Amino acid sequence: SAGPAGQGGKKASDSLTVNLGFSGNTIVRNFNPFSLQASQGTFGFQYEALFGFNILQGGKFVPWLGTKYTWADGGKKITVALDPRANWSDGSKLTAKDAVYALEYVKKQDLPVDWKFDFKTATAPDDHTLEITFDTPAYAKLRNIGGIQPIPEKIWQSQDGKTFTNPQPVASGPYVLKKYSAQQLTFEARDNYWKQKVPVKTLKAPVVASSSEIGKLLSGEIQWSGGAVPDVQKQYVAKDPANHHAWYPTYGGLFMFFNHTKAPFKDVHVRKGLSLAVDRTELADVGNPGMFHPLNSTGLDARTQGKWIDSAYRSAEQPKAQLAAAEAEFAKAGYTKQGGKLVGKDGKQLAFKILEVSEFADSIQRDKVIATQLAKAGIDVQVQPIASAQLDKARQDANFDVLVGGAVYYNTPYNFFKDMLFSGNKGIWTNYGHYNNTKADDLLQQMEGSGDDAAILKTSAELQKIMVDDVPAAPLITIGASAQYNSKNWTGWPDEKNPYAIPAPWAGPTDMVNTILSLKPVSGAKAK
Amino acid sequence: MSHVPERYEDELLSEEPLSDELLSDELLSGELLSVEGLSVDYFDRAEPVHAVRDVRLGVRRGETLGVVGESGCGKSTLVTALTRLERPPAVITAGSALYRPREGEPVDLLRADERQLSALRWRHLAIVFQSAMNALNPVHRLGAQFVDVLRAQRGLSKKEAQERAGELLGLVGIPADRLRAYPHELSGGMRQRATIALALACEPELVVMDEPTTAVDVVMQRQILKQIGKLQAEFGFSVVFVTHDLSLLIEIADRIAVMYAGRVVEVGPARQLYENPAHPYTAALRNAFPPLRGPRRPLTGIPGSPPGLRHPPAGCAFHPRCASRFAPCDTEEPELLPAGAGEAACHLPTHADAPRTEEAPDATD
Amino acid sequence: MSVDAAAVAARGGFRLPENRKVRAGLALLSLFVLLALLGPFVVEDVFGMSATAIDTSASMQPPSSAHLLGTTATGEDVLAQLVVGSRISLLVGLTAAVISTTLSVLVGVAGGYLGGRPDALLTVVTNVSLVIPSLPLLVIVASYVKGRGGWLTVALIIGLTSWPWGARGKRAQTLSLRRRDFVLAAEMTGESRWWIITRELIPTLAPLISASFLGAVVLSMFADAGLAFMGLGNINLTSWGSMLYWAQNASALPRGAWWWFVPPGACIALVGLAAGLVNFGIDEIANPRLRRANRDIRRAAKAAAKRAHRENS
Amino acid sequence: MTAPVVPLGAESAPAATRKGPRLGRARYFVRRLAFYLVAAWIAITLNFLLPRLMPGDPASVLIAQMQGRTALSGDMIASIYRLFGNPSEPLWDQYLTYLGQVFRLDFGLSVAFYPTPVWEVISAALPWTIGLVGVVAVVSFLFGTAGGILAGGRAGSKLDSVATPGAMFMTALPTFWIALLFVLVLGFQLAWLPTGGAYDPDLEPGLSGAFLGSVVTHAILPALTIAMGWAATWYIGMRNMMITTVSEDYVLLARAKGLSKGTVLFRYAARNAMLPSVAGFAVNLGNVVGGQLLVEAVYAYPGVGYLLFQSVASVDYPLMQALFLMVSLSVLAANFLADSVYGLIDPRARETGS
Amino acid sequence: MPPTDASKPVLEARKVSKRFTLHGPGQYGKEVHALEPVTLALHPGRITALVGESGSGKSTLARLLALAHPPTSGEIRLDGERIAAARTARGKRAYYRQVQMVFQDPFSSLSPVHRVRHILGRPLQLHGGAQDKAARERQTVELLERVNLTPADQFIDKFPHELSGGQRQRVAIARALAARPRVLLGDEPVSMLDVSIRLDILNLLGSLRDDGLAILYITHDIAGARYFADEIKVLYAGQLVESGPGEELVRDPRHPYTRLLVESAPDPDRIAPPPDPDGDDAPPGEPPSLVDPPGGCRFHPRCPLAVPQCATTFPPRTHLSAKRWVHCWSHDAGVPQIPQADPVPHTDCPVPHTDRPVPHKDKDNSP
Ligand SMILES: Nc1ncnc2c1ncn2[C@@H]1O[C@H](COP(=O)(O)OP(=O)(O)OP(=O)(O)O)[C@@H](O)[C@H]1O
Ligand SMILES: Nc1ncnc2c1ncn2[C@@H]1O[C@H](COP(=O)(O)OP(=O)(O)OP(=O)(O)O)[C@@H](O)[C@H]1O
Ligand SMILES: [Mg+2]
Ligand SMILES: [Mg+2]
Repeated sequence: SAGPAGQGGKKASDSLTVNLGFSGNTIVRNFNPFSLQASQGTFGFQYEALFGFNILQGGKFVPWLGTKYTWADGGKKITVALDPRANWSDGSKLTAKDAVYALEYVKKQDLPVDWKFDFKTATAPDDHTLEITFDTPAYAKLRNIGGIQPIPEKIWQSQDGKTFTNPQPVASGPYVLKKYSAQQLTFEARDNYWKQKVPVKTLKAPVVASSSEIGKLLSGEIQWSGGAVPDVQKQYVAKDPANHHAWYPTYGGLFMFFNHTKAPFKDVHVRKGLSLAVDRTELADVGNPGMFHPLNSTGLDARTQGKWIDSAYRSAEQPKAQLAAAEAEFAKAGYTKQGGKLVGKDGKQLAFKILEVSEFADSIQRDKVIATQLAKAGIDVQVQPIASAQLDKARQDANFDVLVGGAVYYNTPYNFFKDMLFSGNKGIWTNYGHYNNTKADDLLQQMEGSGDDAAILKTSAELQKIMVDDVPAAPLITIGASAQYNSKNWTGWPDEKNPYAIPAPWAGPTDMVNTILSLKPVSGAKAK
Repeated sequence: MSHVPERYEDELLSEEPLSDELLSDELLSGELLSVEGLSVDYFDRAEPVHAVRDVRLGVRRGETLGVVGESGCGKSTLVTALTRLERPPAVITAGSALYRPREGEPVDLLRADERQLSALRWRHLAIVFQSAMNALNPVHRLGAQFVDVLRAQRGLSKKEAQERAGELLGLVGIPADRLRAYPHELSGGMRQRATIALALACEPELVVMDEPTTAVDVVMQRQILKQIGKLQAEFGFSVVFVTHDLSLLIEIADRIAVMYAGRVVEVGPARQLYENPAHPYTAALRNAFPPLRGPRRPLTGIPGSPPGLRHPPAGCAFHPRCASRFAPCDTEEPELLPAGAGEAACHLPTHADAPRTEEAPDATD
Repeated sequence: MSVDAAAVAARGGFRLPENRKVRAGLALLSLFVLLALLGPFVVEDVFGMSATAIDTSASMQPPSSAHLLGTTATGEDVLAQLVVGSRISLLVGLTAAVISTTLSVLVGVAGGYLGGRPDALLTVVTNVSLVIPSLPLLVIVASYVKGRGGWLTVALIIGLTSWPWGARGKRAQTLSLRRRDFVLAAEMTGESRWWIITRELIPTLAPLISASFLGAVVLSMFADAGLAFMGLGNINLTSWGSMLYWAQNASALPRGAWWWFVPPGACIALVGLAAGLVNFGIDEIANPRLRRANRDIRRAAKAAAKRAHRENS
Repeated sequence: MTAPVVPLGAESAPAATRKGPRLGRARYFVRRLAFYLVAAWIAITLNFLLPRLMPGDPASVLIAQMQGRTALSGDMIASIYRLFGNPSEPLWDQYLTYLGQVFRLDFGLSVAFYPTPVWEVISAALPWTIGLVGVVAVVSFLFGTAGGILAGGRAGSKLDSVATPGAMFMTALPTFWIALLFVLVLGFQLAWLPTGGAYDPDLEPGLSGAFLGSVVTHAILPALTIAMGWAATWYIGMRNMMITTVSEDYVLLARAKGLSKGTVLFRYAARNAMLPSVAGFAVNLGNVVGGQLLVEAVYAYPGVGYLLFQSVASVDYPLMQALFLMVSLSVLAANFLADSVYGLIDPRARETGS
Repeated sequence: MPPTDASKPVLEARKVSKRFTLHGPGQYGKEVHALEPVTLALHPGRITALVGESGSGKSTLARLLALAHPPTSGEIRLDGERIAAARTARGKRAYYRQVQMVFQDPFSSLSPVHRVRHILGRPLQLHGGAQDKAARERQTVELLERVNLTPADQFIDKFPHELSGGQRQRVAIARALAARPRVLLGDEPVSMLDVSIRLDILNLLGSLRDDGLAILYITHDIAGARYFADEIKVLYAGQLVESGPGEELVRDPRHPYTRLLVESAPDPDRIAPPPDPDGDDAPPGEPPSLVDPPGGCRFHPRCPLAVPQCATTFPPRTHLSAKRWVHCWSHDAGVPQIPQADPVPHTDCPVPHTDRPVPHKDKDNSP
């Protein structure tokens, strides 16, 4: 059934259809929050986290199961107060014990959860207090702590966290699974949800093939989506500006990562030259014109992360390619332009490959644009798509030339810089280039122990200088959390004026649930 | 099914009745089938093949008429046109073939419509093809191929048809239990005899046989011919027997028509044709068969080869190969005129300035 | 369908067949070959267009005088891509077809001619390769080697997986030729086996080999386009298949950008049509019953039939 | 001395060969069976060798990939090595353990649909493919063949002169491109038919009319796409065979017998002309299982072909391997069936010794 | 060329037999007993005709002689020397320099893709030592003239399909002659040709015989064999049953099968219908299956003279005269092997084939 009728006829305003972006064309019934293959809809709608930060508002604390946290012992102890209203979908109370249980469970079974962290002890002095202690200051782990997803012991004690598929979860979120089919998940709002009344009674999450996403958005068949709709302004928003919205708030930046273990990328002049040869404005306009913009040279986004940028770099941007400057840098590295080709001392043209995940056609497209831009500087760049697993391996083994990838922002710049520069992160998220700089390591160490913004800003300024002078990775453009939504039946979506959450249906649990809980039915819609 | 390829058929459905004078005239001759001016062309390219040209022929009741000629001279085209089984690019461009059944009205086969034809088919007019392997449907049992025609044409029940089929096979010396066999399970000779039995299924008045024995051995051929003769004596049907083996025809046929390049060049009683051929081609053909008995003597074939029929030679088509050709042969087409007990299309007997040799040089004996 | 090789060969050695379908097909194919050979120069050097020049200000534009076939999502000129892409597509098609035809001729003709044990072995190899489904094999192998090597790899994979049908057909043809006395006659002339295979059998099979070669070109182009469409080709190259891939990934379909994916598909289809025409033509040469007289002749026949009808009445 | 009279019946069958044919047939059958077993073994072995011969060490890629997603137990790692090659073990040992695993149909867990076992993933997709492509195969065969019979039986007729060039054109088009055009025109521009999935996900799968209706409407476009090409192929083959057959002597004889047009066309001509098509059809059924890879992918139809597409996209080697094996074995089975059944339609193939 | 000694055979088959193994469904592994041990000698300047019905093994014998199949048993001798199955290309060439074959179907025996020049040029190059182009050209023209394809330059550049059947067969003969062989094996060389052309070709072969060639002439047509050959051998279901000078054999067939053959042949001079071999209308049966052939004399199931012995033992050779023999028990029943007097004077070959006086013979030895 094509068309808006798919929303369910007269009870239209009770339900909402969301494209959660299931990978593959079938939904695997796996709601194990400890499995990275867990089906979409496991987090947020069902399992909830302790708290979050709204990076759109400079990392503002977003309370959830946890209402507030306090550090003690110079960052070696944290106490989280839990919301006394919190309960499980079977009606029983959610207590601090459940959070402790989740921590221990993950530790004991060594489950690959992204919020996993090292701690000394985790205790529940009372039902609504969680205490975690550490050997070293753990300010930087706040995000992981906020990510803890409590689980009810009575269900999980008998399960193997690695293999349990948890077909009918008992969780604390606003929805319970009403119906599973390989083509669609149907969630029903809990009437005993602890936090508030849930406005959207029925939440449908069908499988939407990417080729039909735009069609279904336009027909209103899906009202909330987070796919990569090309040229979304023209293709979606412009078709019905009153109701169709697309907002891609910045949550990170796109970088060109160089392999620091390999010539010629060891040479800072080569890195700088490459960075100078990229036309970021053009890059930002590939695919989705108007949605992204060039990054600040520090790697941070001046608009959303502005308060963390050192005043010296506030306006350090390089939107257009500066081929002459690039040529000068390359010359310092011994490359000269000969007949349109950038030729090294060995007489060979500077040539390399950009590895890219083969499934990501739009990324490949973007890389190809970079390749074309670099070709203007006389460099022969080929884009080579490989399987994501192979890419992981190539990164780990430093077996590549150049990669293009994203790095994300958190509540403070600490995580961002640590991800990018910490030598201990070689090859993994996101020090892909195996960057190794003791000074950066020291600075990061220093920052990890600091609890206040001023101290963080000071250290961060020095890290920013490293970014600008040493170009460990070349900052390109912002990346945004793509979200399309329809305000015909539901309003109250986050937007630039009210950025209370990242609206992408694939964003973090607090963002996603915050969005759905903030929606209000449009009064006229019912009559339709 | 129709004398024009099916694709042209729609335009030709209107039928006009036969003219009376033609009827009465022909009725007198007592012929079962009278063919007049029959021409057939193959329209496969811009220049059609004139496979049969202006053929006149009569088949008498109960006789065996042999049709002989070299390969490609139009024998098969003639008989398929007569039986209205010509295949697509073939078009009957002129002529009539008046068929006079023992009972009922005479019919011009060449203008009969589908309904008239299917009334005649197999009950009056049956045919035997050269290769029995190809003439029997390979995926049906032998019996089924008798039964369908017996049911369609004689209205027999299935059981009756089976019985009748058994009897028919018996006529040609095949046990009735072979009805359940598939064609490929029979030997070549048996298949050929089976198709003859099949032709007799509805006791037709005319059986056309297009080289029915070329695919079998002499021994088997002899046996089949004998059986045909016997059945003919018993049922009294007429046979048109097509072959290129003149020596065989002389033995079995009552009269023989010799074809060359799409035309009948001589017709006459078999013996006369053998002993006293009127046309040089007939004579040459006869001499091309080494005799089985008698003294051995040098024989020659006919020099050259038969002409293509897209552009047959002007005048007498045989003239380029004829040893006794003279002035008019390459320009005037001779007509089929009485010669002895038969007819011949040759200028020799009719032209005053023909070279008066005793006989054509090759035709010595 | 069995086509009698000698019957085809007998129609006059290597001369261009008179069959209209064959001629039309060959003409169309030559046109594409010409396009692939010269097109890129003309487009790039004469008209100064580029298949890769990005112009984000002119993305997804419908055909206009500036871009005769419109632009892609990154503002590349579709016409330029189409012309430049023809080279890779044909190259892959031709190379793969050369590989598979060579293999199939070698295996099929050698097996059919030599008979006995070599034939039994080759037949088993062929039949086994035949029953192992080639498309999934192709896809899987391509996915293993994805991104490694350029068009040659793709051509190689396609060529190596697509020979068995051809080999089977050629073996059957050779067997039927083998029964013809001219092969025996050649042996009795004292020719070597190699000579007989290369100078007697293969030339006799030549019309069929070339028809099956054209078929292989088309199938390889289909396969190449399919692989590229699945993202298993080399994405740095512009080919008709990769154009379809990009178009599909940029949602050209729902965005109604027909100018992006209709032309490459139509080109593939035209090449397919050309090869189809040649094949049907060859069928008709081998089996004249399939041939349909042209309209003039049909009319003449109709007129003659009518005349005969009237005259008699 | 009286000469032994040859009874007529002696012609009917060489009595001494009664035992012979059956034995010969059995041997023939055994040979065919042996061939298919060999082919199956080769397919299985190929499946074993492919990942081991391919560059990029799939096993370690797979392990890396799995480790990124879940904690791998030792068992699972061992199983991956068994299926995809463990460089530290001798090939022969690997082969034996691999064979063992194949015979237990144990292909491990799918990566893309972790932690679902591969066979479960495949069996979810199988019914869709068999349903869609199977029905299309049968329907297009029937239509194509019937059209071919009619057109070939009356070469030059209106049907022939319109349908034949059309069919020739159809066979020249790449199927997935037709799929794209259909999606564009019928799916997006006219919005007549759904263009993705197998049914409306809002509906409860079951035997309800609404659900079945939705299954049908979702199947129309993919079915049409596949059917057009296939029907055209059958049509051309059948037409050409028909034209050839119609001028066979036995068809001419059937006409001479004065049988009705229908009898001549169907009982005599078509029945014989169909033999190659029928043989081809059975072989073609094997391809049903492979699905129409790209067509299913364009329509996101959840069948085996799309599954293969997805497994390729997400580098799900276990799934790929199992799919390849399954498709290979079904093609083999279909071929074997075709070989064995062919005798039913062509009496010449069930030769009794002659 | 080795000296031609008319009395010594050039090519001999000694007790050669052939069985084919079948492979199709339903007959897998069975054998066709195509040829039982057969002995046959070809003499220079002499035409030997081999007559028999279809499937009797005539072609098989010719192909054995041409080394196209290895014999199941027995041997082939060329000039008295045993030919070990010539496997090597050199061995084959040496053999085919002496022995050449002309095939039944001129449409299939000429390669459709080569011109006459090539078809004749190759054997000239391989066997005739005509290495340079000019010599080849000259010899090709000579060959064409020898087979009466004149003017030669009209034919030399034609493709086979541009020639008529008779012309093609002449080219085929010319090709066989190119190697200057001493033996010509003709497997029904004229049966596919129109009657009007047949005689020309046969006369051409006859003139080659006069040049000293040994010719094997395989045919169905006993009248043609009588006309053309010096001696006739009759093959039935793989067994040679009778042999003798053509004229005599036709006039006075001694084997019941030969008689059947002669009586079945069309003969316009026959006054009365041929006597029915069975006396009644029963058909005289059909050739036996060679997969499962009858024991003894294979003709016995159809033979009007059959005795029980016939079904068990193949009769030995009974020499009726120096040139005539027959395998039939009816001639072996204790009667002297050779009749006291042979009224037919046997001139040795080459026999002038014109107007040879053949004394009429009324004596009938048949029982
Ligand atoms: N379908 C056709 N298209 C064009 N010409 C044809 C066709 N069929 C036959 N002919 C030509 O028509 C002429 C007569 O053919 P037909 O088959 O009647 O000869 P025939 O005397 O029966 O020969 P044969 O003894 O070989 O059977 C021949 O020259 C032949 O080439
Ligand atoms: N290659 C073969 N494989 C199996 N059987 C064969 C083969 N060649 C010949 N035969 C069989 O051997 C027997 C004799 O065949 P052959 O060709 O020698 O007969 P022929 O006398 O030449 O017959 P015809 O007159 O039909 O040419 C036949 O039964 C034939 O089927
Ligand atoms: Mg004929
Ligand atoms: Mg033979």
